[in-house]
Amino acid sequence: MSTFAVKDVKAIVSKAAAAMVELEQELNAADAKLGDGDTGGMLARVISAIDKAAAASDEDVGACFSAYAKAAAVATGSSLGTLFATALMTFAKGTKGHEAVPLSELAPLFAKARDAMMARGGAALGDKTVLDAIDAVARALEGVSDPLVAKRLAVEATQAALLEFHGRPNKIGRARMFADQTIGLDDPGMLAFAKLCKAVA
Amino acid sequence: MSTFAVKDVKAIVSKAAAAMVELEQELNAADAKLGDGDTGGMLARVISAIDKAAAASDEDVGACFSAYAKAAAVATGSSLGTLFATALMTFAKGTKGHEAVPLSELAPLFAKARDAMMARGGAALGDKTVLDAIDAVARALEGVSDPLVAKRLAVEATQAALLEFHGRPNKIGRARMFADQTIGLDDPGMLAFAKLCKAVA
Amino acid sequence: MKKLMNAPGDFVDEALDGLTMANPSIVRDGENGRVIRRAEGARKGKVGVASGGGSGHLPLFTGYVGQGLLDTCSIGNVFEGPNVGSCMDAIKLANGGRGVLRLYANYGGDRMNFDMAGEMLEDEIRTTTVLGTDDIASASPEESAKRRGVAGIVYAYKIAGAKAETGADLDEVTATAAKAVAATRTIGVALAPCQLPGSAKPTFTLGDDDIEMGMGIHGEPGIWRNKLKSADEIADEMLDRLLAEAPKNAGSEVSILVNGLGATPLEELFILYRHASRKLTAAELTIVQPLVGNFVTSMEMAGASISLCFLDEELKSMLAAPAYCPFWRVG
Amino acid sequence: MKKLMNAPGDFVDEALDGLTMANPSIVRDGENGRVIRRAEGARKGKVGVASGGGSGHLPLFTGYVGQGLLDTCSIGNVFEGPNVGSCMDAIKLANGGRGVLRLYANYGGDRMNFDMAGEMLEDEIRTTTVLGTDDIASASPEESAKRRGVAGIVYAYKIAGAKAETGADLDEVTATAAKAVAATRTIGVALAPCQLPGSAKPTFTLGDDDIEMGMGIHGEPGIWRNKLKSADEIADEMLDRLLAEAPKNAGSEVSILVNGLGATPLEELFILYRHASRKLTAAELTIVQPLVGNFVTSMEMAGASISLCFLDEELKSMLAAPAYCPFWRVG
Ligand SMILES: Nc1ncnc2c1ncn2[C@@H]1O[C@H](COP(=O)(O)OP(=O)(O)O)[C@@H](O)[C@H]1O
Ligand SMILES: Nc1ncnc2c1ncn2[C@@H]1O[C@H](COP(=O)(O)OP(=O)(O)O)[C@@H](O)[C@H]1O
Ligand SMILES: [Mg+2]
Ligand SMILES: [Mg+2]
Ligand SMILES: [Mg+2]
Ligand SMILES: [Mg+2]
Repeated sequence: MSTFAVKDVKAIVSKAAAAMVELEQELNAADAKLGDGDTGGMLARVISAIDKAAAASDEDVGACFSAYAKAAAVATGSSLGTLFATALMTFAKGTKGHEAVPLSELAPLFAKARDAMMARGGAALGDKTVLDAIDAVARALEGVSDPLVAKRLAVEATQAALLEFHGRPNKIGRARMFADQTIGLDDPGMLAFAKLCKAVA
Repeated sequence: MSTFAVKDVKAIVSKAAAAMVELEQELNAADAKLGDGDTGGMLARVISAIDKAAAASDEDVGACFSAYAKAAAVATGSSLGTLFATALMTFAKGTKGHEAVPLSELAPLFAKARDAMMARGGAALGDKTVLDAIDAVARALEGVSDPLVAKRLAVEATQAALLEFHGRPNKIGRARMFADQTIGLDDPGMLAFAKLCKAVA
Repeated sequence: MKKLMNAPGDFVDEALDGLTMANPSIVRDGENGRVIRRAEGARKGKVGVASGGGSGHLPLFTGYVGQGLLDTCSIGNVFEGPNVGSCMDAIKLANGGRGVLRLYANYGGDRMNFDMAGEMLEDEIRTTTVLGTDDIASASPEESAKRRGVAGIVYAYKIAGAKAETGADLDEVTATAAKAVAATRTIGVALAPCQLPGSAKPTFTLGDDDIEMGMGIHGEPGIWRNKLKSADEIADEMLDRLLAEAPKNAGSEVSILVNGLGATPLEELFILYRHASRKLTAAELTIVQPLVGNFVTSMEMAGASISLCFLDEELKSMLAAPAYCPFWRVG
Repeated sequence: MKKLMNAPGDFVDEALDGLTMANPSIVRDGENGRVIRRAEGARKGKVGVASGGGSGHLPLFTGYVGQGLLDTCSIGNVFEGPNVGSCMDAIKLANGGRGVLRLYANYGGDRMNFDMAGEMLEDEIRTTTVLGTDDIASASPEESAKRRGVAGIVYAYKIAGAKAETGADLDEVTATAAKAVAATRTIGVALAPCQLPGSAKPTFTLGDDDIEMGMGIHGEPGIWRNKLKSADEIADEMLDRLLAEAPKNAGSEVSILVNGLGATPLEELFILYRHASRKLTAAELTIVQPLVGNFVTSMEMAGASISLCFLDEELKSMLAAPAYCPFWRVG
């Protein structure tokens, strides 16, 4: 059975941090169409802070996620950043004390993160936020335990979510106010998640 | 012997006011190269105020100039505008009580205006200001009493002054600070006077 | 857009350093230095008023810490809410033993972080929440609780701060703050965008002659985008929209805040005020304590907002009570 | 550039209307309404302090009329001196029977009109003149009398105004005002131009990444034009230039004014202040009453200026004396 350990998590974070250099202005631009244009800058800063955070232990995946959650929470108070920290905290709780986490746990971890983010942010599925992309990944990974398959499915799921919501309006946060003008635009949070999935896959 | 009366002064002011519509932005642009870019806007406002000022009398050229001087002084406190008002006041004093002023008086009137402006503003001839153009006209009109000749000579004199000072630096006011960078630029006050001479000729 | 700054990542901390170095009445505090509090600390026996918000809006948010105003303010990065740790610090540092009102503008990140902070401290400190929701362009009257908070929050700060100084208890301060928010309406108009430190582009683009009515202070979309009109026409539309949403129980006294978003000259704000005040008088409203200036900005964004705060006797006296902060002084 | 205005020709008068409508402590007066004076009028037995200048610089010039500051201020059109009639009115309305100090910034039009006004009134009112000449970029130290007046004039206003309130006579007030000017140095840096109401173009053009060191508040040329540098480097250069010109007799106490030209966010001014204040401390100077904000603007021009006022005991106490005007309050 395939598992992941602290070193895998770290490798993925480093890849994501590297990817943000390219993605930063693109995501800012996507956010600028709906509001304040800071998604990219914020995520670049947050992921770089996570990347630099020393994991409490090299053995406990949960402790690693917990250190990441704290680093993220210190680095920002933005909506998306705070939800990201919330998700990392959920991952930390779900992997606490484990040196190797079965890949099959990813689906329930994403599902729990999604639920925690919904509770914190008050958005529902279908509102066209990062949640819908996370939900898609949670569902796509159900029962999957092969790392390559998991990566491929996560990329496909997020791309499909982008496509599915492209023609629908944003229903929460700043973007809500643009109403039907958001039809045809990607949600910046969802786009960020999809781009990062692709980058780390 | 040729003379001029209130109606001639009025006609010239109306022509000048009409000309300012075209000249305004051009003079602003010339001034913007040396400072605050307001020569055109200011002159347009001042000449239009003069044009609208009712002359105290239709018979007394001096009274007409006096009304114009007051209108100019109310309309602005800028360097050039204040000097213009000073010149009009000098014309008013020099023509007070006269229904018809001999054209041959123009040269001494311009000379007196030039001197009053120098006293008020503290600039010297050669500083590359409106004074140098006025001085050129005062000298060109010496002994002239034919209206057409006077107009032609005034235009020629101001154009010659522009040309003469084109290659020299501004030595007073805002423009002074540009020092040698003003070489190759027209002084906005001089340019304004030259353009207005042409417009009313 | 050119910025007088060093590394973009240092923008906020350096600005906070300068702010507190120049103004000894306030100091930086909190684990990450992202709380501004009164130099003398929380006053025992007074209800605390804690706020917080993103950077880039000075004098808002941190600038309103002072006597008769806020006790503390947590501050996030530019246009980002304050993080949860700073919110916790702001609450703790505002606590004088009688509880703390969390009074801040209605934005997602700010709400999440103040909520978490309150939850984490709920065994230690009693807190209440009042959200600034004055921007009428950001949601319909039916959904007024979803409206974002903009310049009108200054009224809530002033009134809640004054109420707390009277020795009122937490519920009373909370009720008065809520009343101030309920009595306040704002609408903005944007002429030109700002640019985030480190960002390659402005937060939005607007045609050379275009303005956007109702735009938010982070460039959130407004009601219409079209050619610039005269100041009087703009003031007319803004006031018409505000007056159409006057609270049901509104009396005849109103305070007005004509606020500059950053790059709009004071001269232009006074031109707006001139017409707006005449219009209010024509509508048989009496203007009390008018405010004109840059109270809530978005860095170098150009434009203005107009806020009306409909006053009853209590709000009026709280608005007039003495107050002092680096950017505003009353009485 | 978009302006919130009506007809360009009404810009100044409408702004003055709004200014006085929002601030009952000052009123419009004078034949053409181009004088702002204290609402209560000239105080008998006090030396009057009259100033004047062009519009477009709020809070300067008219905004500094008030207790412990100016008695009156004549105001011209945008970037034009006040006309002679307004200057006469300003002098007359400032007169409390002990003479009037004409205290204004050194620009051609202003000088001509205040000179004429003084000449016309010389049989009625004794007047003296002190010119603001603080801008070190505008002429060499040898020609310091030719320097233009910029943000540092605020120090002269404050100090002369306070001196007049002490009951000092005209010569004393004049001497103290002259001492304040002699003790003050300013340098500005421009990032982006402004545009005159009704003009089709900005007052100057500056490349996308360029700044101009030493530029004047009407776009007068500076010392160099080149790529934007970091805030700390800019503050370093500005202070180096100012300190190199410190008065010979300068003591160790200095007030600093970090002034925004209009469109520069307060955050950036505080970033400048942070570094500037450290540098002054490192130079073993003690900062007294620092000022950071928009005190002297050029409408929507972007940039900042730094002024230093080297204090002796008299200047220090006059700077600290109570003062009140719509935009500034001390004590
Ligand atoms: N309440 C919410 N629930 C879920 N996702 C949200 C919520 N608010 C914002 N988001 C996500 O965050 C993204 C915006 O992130 P960002 O620009 O960093 O935050 P901010 O709106 O504070 O500037 C949105 O595109 C959306 O996907
Ligand atoms: N002291 C002076 N003596 C003579 N002419 C002057 C003086 N100062 C300015 N001028 C003239 O005025 C012109 C500038 O006019 P204007 O732009 O209207 O005034 P300001 O400099 O007040 O903006 C200059 O080009 C110059 O010809
Ligand atoms: Mg955003
Ligand atoms: Mg000019
Ligand atoms: Mg944001
Ligand atoms: Mg001018």
